[in-house]
Amino acid sequence: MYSEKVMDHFQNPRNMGEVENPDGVGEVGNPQCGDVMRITIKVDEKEDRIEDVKFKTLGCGAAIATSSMVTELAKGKRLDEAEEISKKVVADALGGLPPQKMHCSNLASDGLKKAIEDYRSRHGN
Amino acid sequence: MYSEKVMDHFQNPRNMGEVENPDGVGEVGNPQCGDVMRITIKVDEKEDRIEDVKFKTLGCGAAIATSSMVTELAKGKRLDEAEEISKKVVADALGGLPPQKMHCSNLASDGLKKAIEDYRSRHGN
Amino acid sequence: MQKAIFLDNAATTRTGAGVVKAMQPWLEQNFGSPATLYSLGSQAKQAIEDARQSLAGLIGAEAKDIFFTSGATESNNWAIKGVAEALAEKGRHIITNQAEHHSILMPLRYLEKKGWDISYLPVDGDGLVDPDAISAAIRPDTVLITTVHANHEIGTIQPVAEIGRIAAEKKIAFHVNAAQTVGHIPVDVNSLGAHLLSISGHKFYGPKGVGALYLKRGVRITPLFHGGSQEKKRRAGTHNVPGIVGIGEAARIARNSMDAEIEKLSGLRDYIFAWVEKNIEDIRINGHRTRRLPNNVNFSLEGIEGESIMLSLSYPTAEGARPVFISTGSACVSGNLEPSHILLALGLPAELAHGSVRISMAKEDTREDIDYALEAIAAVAERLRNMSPVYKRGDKKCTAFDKSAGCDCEAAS
Amino acid sequence: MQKAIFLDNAATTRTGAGVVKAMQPWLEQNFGSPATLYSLGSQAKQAIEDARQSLAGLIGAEAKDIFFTSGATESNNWAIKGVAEALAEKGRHIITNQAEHHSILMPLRYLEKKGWDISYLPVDGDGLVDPDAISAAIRPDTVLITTVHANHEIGTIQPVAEIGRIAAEKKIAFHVNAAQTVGHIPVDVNSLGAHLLSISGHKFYGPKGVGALYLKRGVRITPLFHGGSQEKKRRAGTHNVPGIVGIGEAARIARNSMDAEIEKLSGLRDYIFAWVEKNIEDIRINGHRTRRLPNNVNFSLEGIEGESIMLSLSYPTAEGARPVFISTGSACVSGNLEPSHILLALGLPAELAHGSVRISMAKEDTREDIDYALEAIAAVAERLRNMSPVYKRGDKKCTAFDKSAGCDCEAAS
Ligand SMILES: Cc1ncc(COP(=O)(O)O)c(C=O)c1O
Ligand SMILES: Cc1ncc(COP(=O)(O)O)c(C=O)c1O
Repeated sequence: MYSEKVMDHFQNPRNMGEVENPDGVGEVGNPQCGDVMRITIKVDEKEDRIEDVKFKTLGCGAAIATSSMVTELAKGKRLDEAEEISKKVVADALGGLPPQKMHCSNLASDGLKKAIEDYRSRHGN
Repeated sequence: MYSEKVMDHFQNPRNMGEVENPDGVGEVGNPQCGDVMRITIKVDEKEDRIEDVKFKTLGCGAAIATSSMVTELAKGKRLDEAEEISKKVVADALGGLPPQKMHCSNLASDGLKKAIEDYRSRHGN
Repeated sequence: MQKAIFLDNAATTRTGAGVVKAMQPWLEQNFGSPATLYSLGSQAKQAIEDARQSLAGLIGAEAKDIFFTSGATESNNWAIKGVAEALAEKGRHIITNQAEHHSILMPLRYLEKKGWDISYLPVDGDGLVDPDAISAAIRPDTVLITTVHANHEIGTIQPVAEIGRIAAEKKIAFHVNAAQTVGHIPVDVNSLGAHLLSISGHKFYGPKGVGALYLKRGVRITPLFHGGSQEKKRRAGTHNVPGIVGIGEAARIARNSMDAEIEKLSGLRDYIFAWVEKNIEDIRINGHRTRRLPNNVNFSLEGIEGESIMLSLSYPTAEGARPVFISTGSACVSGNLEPSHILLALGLPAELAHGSVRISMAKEDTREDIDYALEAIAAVAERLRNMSPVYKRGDKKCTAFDKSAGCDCEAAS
Repeated sequence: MQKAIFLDNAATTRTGAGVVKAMQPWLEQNFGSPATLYSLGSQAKQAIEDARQSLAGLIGAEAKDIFFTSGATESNNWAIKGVAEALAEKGRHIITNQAEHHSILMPLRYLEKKGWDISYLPVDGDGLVDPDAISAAIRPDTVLITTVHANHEIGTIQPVAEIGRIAAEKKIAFHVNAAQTVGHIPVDVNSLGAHLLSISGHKFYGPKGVGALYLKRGVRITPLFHGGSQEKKRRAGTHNVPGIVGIGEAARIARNSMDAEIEKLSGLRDYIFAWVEKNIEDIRINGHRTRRLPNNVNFSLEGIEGESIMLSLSYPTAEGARPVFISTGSACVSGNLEPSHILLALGLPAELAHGSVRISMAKEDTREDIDYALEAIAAVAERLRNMSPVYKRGDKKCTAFDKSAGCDCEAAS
């Protein structure tokens, strides 16, 4: 059902954990629905760039793989670039997701956006 | 479905054919129903005994086997004895018949009775 | 016992060696349920999708429109009751004909008892439905037309594409029971205009206990099996993986062997007809002579009854004789008290229906075996006719048969 | 790949080697249809009757009361719709419970849409139905009570005999879905008081695609498959001879091996429960602890989700690791958007239903394999919990669970 790339990110998630003293935190999902993701970021203020990003995720294979992928895609990107990472971008980068997983377990880009928002609100821009 | 005895009488029918110049003829059944039997008898008038009996039958395995059995049972019997040969007697002698065949294709004893009646009516008793 | 000659392939066929081999791994080793995610399940799922693709290819359908069932009886029940129920608000009139298989007629009788109105159209002396009669029978409340593709008993192939055009024009759902044709002659759901089409595995060298229903996208139908979410929630129940793999493999083989099978068997069929007409007196050929399944021969023998023919052939007494297995429309083997309703629908008198013989061949049959069987049939006919109190040689009561005129057997006999 | 450890036997079991062997001759050699008279047919008929006898013997029934189907989904659909329809004049109320299998609930919802009234009684925190609640739910128009014998997900064994006594007293037809129990624990139709009882072949080492419905003499039921005169005209369709022979052989084997299987598997089951309680924190055991199938273990792991557990176990990454196949009540694998309705019926909060694991054993499982699987589960739980943003060790939110009180997870988290 899952592509090889999804299985690879599920089995070997990249950037799992929490950034220490994060500059931004985004949490999305709901345990009742079976998916919760928490993304923490460290931002290079001068460059407006994501220096480090990590995730923690409760959820199915797709939830974990998309979280892992989003951190890979976001790392080193400028914030405005990172905000462009949509669900579709994540799914495409993973070689596609089963249709029923496309929305329900593909929240990681939302989590990232929330973390960036959080960073901006904390830093007043 | 059929007992060995039925198959034996079906495959090797006894007394098949027509008695020459029969003293009595009995025909029962209906081609539309798929069963017709014709029994011809030769009677030893002095002894009131069935000297010879033959059958011709159109019909299924049970129809042919019961015809054959009835001639075997009747041969040499006194007429009043032969009249006692019921469907059940024939079926039992064959080691039983499948239930759905018990009545529809077990007309041979009726044929025999008719042949005896025919003989009696011709001989005025 | 000598090797039997099996000529009852319209009832069921031998599961092909290749089919059995394809099923094997799915019985014991890869026994997982396709509903699960782990490898044992996803392998089974893949196998099912491959089979779906293969079966779809055989009938010119898209794989997603194939739904696996337990056989054509289930497919027919589902098609008829499912469409009737889904469209009950629209109307309760269904059109069929008198010569259909019981798995069509009985669901329709059941609906009839529940208030549906069923038109059972007559067929002609060859068993053909008249498309004009169907046109004429259509009413505003007609919701389904159901026709067999080829009759299982007399082999007559119906003018399905013509009926399909009528159904399309009137926007009425059209169901085709293709149990006897899929895998044997070309079946293309689009050129037939079928919205629903029933398939049976064991009729074309596949396994028993598996079949399919083709459901064109957009057909409204209520499930027959409610439950789990298998088959897109339209047919619940754990998949019969080995059976489905088997029908898929049978479909794959059929695509490759069909042309050769048609050529060989229609040759044998015509040979048999010529042989019996030449060598056995007082017979009547049943079903259309040319618009007919390649593997089907049916004729009636005057003055004798089918069960006794069948039994004599299957339990021969002569030393070293080979059993020959055929079937008959006689009441004695029908499970009912009536002879074949299909032969009666042709207008045959009951005695000729009782005396019918169906020979249905398989692709591996040889001319030698057929010759053996024909000699056996002729000998049995001779023996039973000698035993028959009603047979008179040369009577030929119903040989020149015209349904409209009927067959005046009573007068002739 | 290393040899997998299959612990999803409640979904489907491996078809036993002896069963496959028994089926073999009926695929290719003896392929005749039992409906015919010739030897190839009568052999098949005999084989079917032997299988019927064998299956009847396993459940204390008479052979003539066993009707072969394509599986428990068909049996359940037939039982429910067939009785409902046959008794529609008498009344349209049916009693069941919320923790039934979908092949029970979906036919009932279908009837509900058609105007039937269904009482879905609650179950307690262990999944048990309360017989008194059934008594109380009976109305003058109640025509059927249907209960599972043992739940497929949590293994809880219902007080079926008690319910049967109530049904007998009130003269209401009683259907038991015994898909999970036949062949595994003693099932006696008479002591259970069942009028109808559903059986599935592939759940007890028999083949997929075959099952049966026990119908006590006198039960009024409309057929689901109308058509030919097979199965005394109650279930039409060419018999799946290999499948039927297979379920018969599975029944024969089950009679001999059942006692040993029960002893072995209930030992393993209790061992697993003890092990996970000792070695994995923050779990909740689902289903009744002792009134439970010998082969069923179910527990929820806080803070993680079932699909990811299942996937991690079935595609292990470590060199030489063995895949372990289990199942889960998580929504992600349910085919629906909801987690297991059965776990929700126990009162479990959704997150614990998502995090459930079902281990269902087979008779050949060894202690070594189980130990391997348990270590793998513990390791996966540890890894996924480390990845979880919500798991906090020792929270034990819902371990001390009381359905009446509910589980205040929101407050705890
Ligand atoms: C024309 C036709 N329809 C339906 C069926 C039923 O098929 P199945 O045996 O797969 O239920 C058959 C064969 O019995 C058939 O010949
Ligand atoms: C309790 C229960 N009922 C019914 C079924 C359906 O059985 P089958 O797969 O034979 O249709 C299953 C298994 O899926 C089951 O576990």
